[in-house]
Amino acid sequence: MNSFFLILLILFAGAGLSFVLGKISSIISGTVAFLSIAAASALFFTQIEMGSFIEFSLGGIQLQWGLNSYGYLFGIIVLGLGTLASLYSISYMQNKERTSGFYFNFVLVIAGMTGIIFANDFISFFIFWEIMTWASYLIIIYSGKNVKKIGIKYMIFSAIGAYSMLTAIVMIKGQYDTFLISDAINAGAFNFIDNIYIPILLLIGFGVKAATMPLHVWAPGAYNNAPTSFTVIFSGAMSKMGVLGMGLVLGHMFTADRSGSLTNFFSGFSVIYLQQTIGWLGGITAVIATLYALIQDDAKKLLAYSSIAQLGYITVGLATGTKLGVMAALFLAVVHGIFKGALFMVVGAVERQAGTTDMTKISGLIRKMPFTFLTALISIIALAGIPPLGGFVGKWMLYEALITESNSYFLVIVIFFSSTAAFLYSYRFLFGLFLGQEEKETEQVKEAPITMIIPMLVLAILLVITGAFPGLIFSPIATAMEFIGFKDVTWNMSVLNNVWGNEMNLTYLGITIGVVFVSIFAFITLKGLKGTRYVGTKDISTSGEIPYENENLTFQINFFQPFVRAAAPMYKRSMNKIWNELGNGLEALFNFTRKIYTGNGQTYALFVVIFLVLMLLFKDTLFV
Amino acid sequence: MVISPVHYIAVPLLAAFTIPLLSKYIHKELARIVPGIVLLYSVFVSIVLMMQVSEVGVISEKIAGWSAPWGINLMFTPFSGFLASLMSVVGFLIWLYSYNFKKIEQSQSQKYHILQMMMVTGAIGIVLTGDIFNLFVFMEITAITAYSLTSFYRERDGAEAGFKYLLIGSFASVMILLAVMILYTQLGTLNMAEIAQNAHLIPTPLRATILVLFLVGFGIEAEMFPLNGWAPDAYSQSPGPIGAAFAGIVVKAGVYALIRVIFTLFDIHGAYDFLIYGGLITMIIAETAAVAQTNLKRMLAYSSIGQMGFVLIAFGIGTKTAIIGALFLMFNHAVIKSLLFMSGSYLTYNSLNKKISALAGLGKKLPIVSLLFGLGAFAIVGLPPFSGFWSKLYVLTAAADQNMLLLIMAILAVSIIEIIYYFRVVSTLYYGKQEDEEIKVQKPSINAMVSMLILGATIIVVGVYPDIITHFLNNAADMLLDKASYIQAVLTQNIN
Amino acid sequence: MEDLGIKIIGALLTVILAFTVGMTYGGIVRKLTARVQNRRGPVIWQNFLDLLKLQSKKTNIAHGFMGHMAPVWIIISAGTVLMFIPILNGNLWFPNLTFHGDLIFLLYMMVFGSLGMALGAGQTGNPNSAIGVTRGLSQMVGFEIPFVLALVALMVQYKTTSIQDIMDIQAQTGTWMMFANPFAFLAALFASLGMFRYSPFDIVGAPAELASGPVSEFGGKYLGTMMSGGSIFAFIKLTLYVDLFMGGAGFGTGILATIMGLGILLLKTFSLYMVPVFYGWISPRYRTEQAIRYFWGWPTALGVIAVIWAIF
Amino acid sequence: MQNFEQYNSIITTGVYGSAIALILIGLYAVLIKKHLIKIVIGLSIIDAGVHLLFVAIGYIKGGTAPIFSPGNEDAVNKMVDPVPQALVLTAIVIGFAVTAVALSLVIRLYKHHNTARIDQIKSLKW
Amino acid sequence: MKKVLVLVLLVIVGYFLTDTFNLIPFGENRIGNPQDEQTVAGYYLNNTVEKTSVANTVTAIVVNYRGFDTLGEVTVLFLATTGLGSILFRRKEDEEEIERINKPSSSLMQTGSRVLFPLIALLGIYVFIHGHLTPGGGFQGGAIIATGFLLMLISYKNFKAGHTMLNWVESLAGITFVSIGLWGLLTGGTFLENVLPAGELNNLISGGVIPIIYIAVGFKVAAELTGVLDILLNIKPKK
Repeated sequence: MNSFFLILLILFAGAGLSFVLGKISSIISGTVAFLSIAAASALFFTQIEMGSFIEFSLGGIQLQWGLNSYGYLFGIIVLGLGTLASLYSISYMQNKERTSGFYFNFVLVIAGMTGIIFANDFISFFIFWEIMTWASYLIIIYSGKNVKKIGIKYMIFSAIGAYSMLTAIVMIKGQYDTFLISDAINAGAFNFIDNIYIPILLLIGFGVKAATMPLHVWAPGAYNNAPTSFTVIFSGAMSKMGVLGMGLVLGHMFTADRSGSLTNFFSGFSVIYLQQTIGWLGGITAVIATLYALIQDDAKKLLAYSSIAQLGYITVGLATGTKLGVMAALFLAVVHGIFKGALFMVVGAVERQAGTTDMTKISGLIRKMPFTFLTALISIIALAGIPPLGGFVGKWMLYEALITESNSYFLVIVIFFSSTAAFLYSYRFLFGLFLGQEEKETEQVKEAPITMIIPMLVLAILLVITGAFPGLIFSPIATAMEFIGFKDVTWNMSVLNNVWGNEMNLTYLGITIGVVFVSIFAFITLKGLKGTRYVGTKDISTSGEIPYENENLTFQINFFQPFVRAAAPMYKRSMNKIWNELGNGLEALFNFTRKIYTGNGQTYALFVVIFLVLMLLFKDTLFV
Repeated sequence: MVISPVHYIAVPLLAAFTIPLLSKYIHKELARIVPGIVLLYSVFVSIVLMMQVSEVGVISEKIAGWSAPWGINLMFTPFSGFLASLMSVVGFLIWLYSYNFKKIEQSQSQKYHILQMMMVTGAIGIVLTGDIFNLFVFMEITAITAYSLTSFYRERDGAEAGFKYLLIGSFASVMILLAVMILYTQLGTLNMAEIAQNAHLIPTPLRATILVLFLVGFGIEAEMFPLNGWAPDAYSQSPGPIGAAFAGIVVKAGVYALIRVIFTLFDIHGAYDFLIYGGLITMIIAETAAVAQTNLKRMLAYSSIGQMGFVLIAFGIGTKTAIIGALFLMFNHAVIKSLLFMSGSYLTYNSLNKKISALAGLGKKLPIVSLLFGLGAFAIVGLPPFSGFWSKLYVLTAAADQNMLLLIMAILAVSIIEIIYYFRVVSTLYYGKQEDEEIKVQKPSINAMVSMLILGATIIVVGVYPDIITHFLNNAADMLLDKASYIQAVLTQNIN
Repeated sequence: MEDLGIKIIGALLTVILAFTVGMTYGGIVRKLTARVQNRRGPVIWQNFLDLLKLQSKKTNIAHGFMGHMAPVWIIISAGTVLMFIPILNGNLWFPNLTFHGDLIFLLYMMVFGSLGMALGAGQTGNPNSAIGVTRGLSQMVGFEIPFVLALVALMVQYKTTSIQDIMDIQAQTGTWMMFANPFAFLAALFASLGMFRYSPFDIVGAPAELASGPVSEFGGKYLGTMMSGGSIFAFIKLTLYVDLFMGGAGFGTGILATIMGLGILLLKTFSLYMVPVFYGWISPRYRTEQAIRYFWGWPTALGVIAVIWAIF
Repeated sequence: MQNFEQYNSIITTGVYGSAIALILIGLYAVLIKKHLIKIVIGLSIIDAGVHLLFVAIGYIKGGTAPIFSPGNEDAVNKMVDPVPQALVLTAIVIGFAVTAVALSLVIRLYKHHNTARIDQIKSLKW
Repeated sequence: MKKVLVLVLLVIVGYFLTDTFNLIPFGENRIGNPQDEQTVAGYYLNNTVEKTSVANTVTAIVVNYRGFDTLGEVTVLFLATTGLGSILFRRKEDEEEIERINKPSSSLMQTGSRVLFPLIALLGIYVFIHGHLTPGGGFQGGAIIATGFLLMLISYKNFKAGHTMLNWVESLAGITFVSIGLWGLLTGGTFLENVLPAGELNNLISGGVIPIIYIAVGFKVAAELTGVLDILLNIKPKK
């Protein structure tokens, strides 16, 4: 049996099996889900040859499944993160209700994403895309909270995206008579000059999943509402499917040979306009999401907004259209998958152990959950883009690309602003959950079980490794970029180099920092060990004064109040409001149209006669 | 005895006339069982004939020994045969579902089952007949059963819905009758093949008038806006399975008639545009009206109307792919809407009122029914891998081939609206806040469950492997477009 | 390998220089401020004395993991950043690591230390520490904008993201950046006011009324290490400004050239350092949001003009 | 001949005209009258008009009934068109059936709503 | 307002109807020469006598050429009765309250009806038995019989059309019709084929199955119409 079929069969069977077994026990169901995903991953990484494909026909349509280097890159994210997240789920979901439905949809989402990666034609691409979408919808509403508000919104936006994509797909079929992605590309479907609608419609479709600006409003709620072990996948891997699509379209668009079609002056510009538009949309997404992230009191929501912001960077990177920019974007995509996955796992662990993710209710968990904190710390450093971890490499390449290879100077400022403001919420996250005063309510909290710790630590270690050896990821990215049209992508194992050939050895840097760190830490710790006593968080001197028993020492509410006050104008307008008003207006309109059905049979009869008369009046023009 | 298309009609009629006697003098239960056997026989006939027709091409059946155009003939082509098979299968499933539907009182079940069986028979007759007046007669058979069944329940406002339906339906029959009349004066024949052959001889103004009368007349049956005032009421007030029958059988027959008139009888370009625009308006109005519905069945009704609008659009595009898509849509609509009505009627039956908000929490009490309803909802909005997706894909592909970008966008915009209201119901079902703790839940009977499960399985199987059905659709579309061979098949039968 | 030896010696020299200069400048400012406020003030080397005292103290209280980490982070990030700053351009004894894009690297690396301290302060459980941190971070978002605008203006103007390149360009053209793009310099200068956290932007530390800023829970070696780091950072910032806008310093590798270079570097850095100090003497304190608004006002406008200037 | 033309046109006007008038009267009743029974009557009148038209189109000037009786086997050339008559027969019966159902519905409606005015029976709308 | 709109609409509809029928001259011979068999009607006129031995061409068309229509039509009637039954269905417990709403009529009326009823019935039977020879047929005859029943129903308050009888007649007549149709099918021909010998023109027993079918139709129509009238007259009085 073909490995493509086998992998998907394993996943779908796993979904079904975990659904059935879920009626017996949540743990069994979760284990089945984990095993099926792990088996699929094992097959994926061992059995499939790059470049192999199979063809078959379904419903009279030629379909092709295969694995290319570009898909492989995302396959790493999806199946890697999927395996870890499903392992993590077992404990996370242990005591919840209706787990069978959860695991069923969980595995389905993974299967859908795997299918998207395999799809070499638009139809199977779309089918798996939709499977992924509705399965994720079911998980989002799984908790039963905010079903109407968030679930329906998610589905509406997903549908907008999916249907723009479908429009583009059938247009490609209409114009080039093919459903195969490679054929469409060769025929020039993504060449913006010849075809304005197809790329734009596709970009809208992918932009929704990548939570780009006007279409991002579903994301915070959806990320927050889903069970955390799924949000790992949702934010870490599923959003990357949007990136996958956008990269495919934009890559081919920017690398397309336009020499033949540069017939008039404006045609060249239109690409630049599109590029700038997308870039700015990404930039504004990043800023707005960051601003909203830092006012959140809920750790999970904070991360949700942060995800959107990070996706904004990725969008910007893709929109540069240069080798470095796209590479930065893809690198960020991978790294974001890792650190955001780890962070959501952290939140999930806290949620499971402490019962809530509301940062105003819990704090000071650092001593109770040390491993979780370690993961959080490393991931946050990566998220903030601080050297020497992986996040920095991506950010660095992004800035390099923006400053030296494109003309979007103000976009740099926007990105910079957002990434500076990101420090605020990064700190808020760590402080809110792990630092600060220890609360009475969290006294009994214990470290998360081992099945949750292992995936987290694996991801944390990966982040350190990618920081020192980004080449490990550059390697698949470089081959992937050749698939989307870039030629001669060069890379080094652990050296950042730019267009002038100057370079910085990250391994060297990382090891240096590491050695210095360890030695100084050891120095301080060892020297201080003797006679130093560890004190609780109540034992503070505040310059010699001892706080009263009941004095409020917790500082969690209105955390960044000064900043919010200063940036008040930026919080006034919100895309959410605009969409809501649009929705309300449409609903009123719909309510009006249905008044046509008055309920009076005679009126209906009158409609018939009026229609008849109209038809009779125009019969000679209509039916010649 | 050789299986022939006339069995579709003759056997149910014989049964219908016999049932009153059987149930009175032999056994009461026979009144319910015999229609089932008859419908099952129809399914059997369908299978046999569909197998034959793929070899022969067209099965033509003379009635009373007179060949066309002197007598009436039944034409079992891949196209009409497909629809007839679909109707017989759906008809049988509806019977299975309603075999001991709790709301139907024992003494009434005889009438109910006769009417339901005759509804299917009438619709099959419409599809099979080759004679325009005979089509009218069968349409009346279907209509009368539909009026009666719409107002079947006394507790509901069925009579009101039935009367509206009857009022508008009478208009339809008057117009069709007028059209047939004028047609007869011009060509002196009632055989559709002969009409199709000679339609170009009719003077243009008369031809246009005939066409207008046909379009409006059959448009009423096909639920075209603004002729569909009866439809939401009729769907929502009739018993649950009859709502399914409306969607799966009655309206299909109306659309068939419309398509037959436009494609075969008068091949006029304007009529195709009429279908597209009419379908589009129907779809938009109906789907938008569905959004704000609070009553589940009424919502399903509007959705059904919208789907029929979509079917009309697909036929209006008129290319082969579009027709395959349209037929696929009809198939999907029949299967999925039936499932939705069937499961929906259990859901509403178990809620305090028929309001959507009252369905909250039924997902737990009626897990399988709710699951099936959810499956239907997912399928009808066209989510892969369910069957609804493929039909949408075919139609959109066809539209894209014709460069109808705006049409595509309109269709998809409407699909988004569909998603909104269907998903609202599904999420209420599973996650809504329950108002009453203890409502005694009426579990579906085993036969109803079997019927719904068959439909659900069909949705998934066809969705995953559409080749099961595309072969038939392909032949049917070829047949519909190949007017000449239809005419030839009818008019040469007097040779053999 | 010979090179490496010289480099290691040079690195050590750099650290010593930065530490000494930073501490001394701090002492000078303390003295000057005292004089302006009509006080006697401490001696100029008071900071060294303080450090000595702190390092010799026994640490008695530890707040945990992050408490240990905070000083380490500061010193690491200070040291790492220092390695990338050209102290004396082209001088063998004060070498620096360089690569294209190190400017961006430095910007992020500088934050590393602050974040470490913030986390350390956070773990102490003292709410005032956290308040100070939020103020500091907020203010950072404020002044980063004009600062980054200025840097982007430079980067855009010469299409480079390397400090070394910018210095080389200044050396070649003979024009200091503060004249080549005066708006960028002004914007950066305004930003530096916030960066050094002297009045009116000293609400972060809030020395007068909070009584316990972010660092109040640290004592002994922790505080000492942090102080050293802070001094090095002060030197780093000054040198960075000088390198970027004022042509840097350095004439060659010879002894004389080294001493001259050092002298010029000290001159330039000291004069630059006096700007925020002077400004602080004459200004009352801003609240955080006022400070942010301040930075988002004229300085940002100047920065935008600088970028536009750079583009055309 | 002139005379005959005139006669013909009178007949045309008479037969067609009265049939069309019936249709229009029925339509008027259906669309304007509020009482359900009157609406049903209107439907019947429309039916009657259409049936009349149907029979009328089969008429041939000077034709005889299409019935062969001993001695007039040659009359086949003079016979009127039998098909419309056959069709009308069917149509009438169908019309009757529909009317019967309509009346029964009216009875139900009247019982249910206590009124027979169509504009007051609007519990199903929107 | 609505009235004006409706009137305008009616004028337009009327205009188009007249316009249309102006193009269809009244009394014109559109069937051509029957011997040419150009049209269906011509074929019928030319062949009926020869092929079916039925004098009344209309009957031949109704029962044989277009017998399928007739079957459908009978079905419509049957369904109307069934539908009526279901629409006006009464529960068992309400059965006692059923009362004919008409007042008892005068004795003149009652006596007249009693005298006329057999005659009317006789006439009806005559009409459908001779349906293939003379004008009239099953429908007409059935309708006449039903008129007789109507007369009785409105004259006698307590007159009951026997439901059992009606059911039997209805069903048997229908079964006869369909069975004859199936007989044709079973004997290797087509549905409703005239399987009996045609006989001689103008004989009572001629035209093969046509008279049999028409008699069945007559009984059926009579029964159905009576049933409809009976149901409609038996309305539960309002309390």
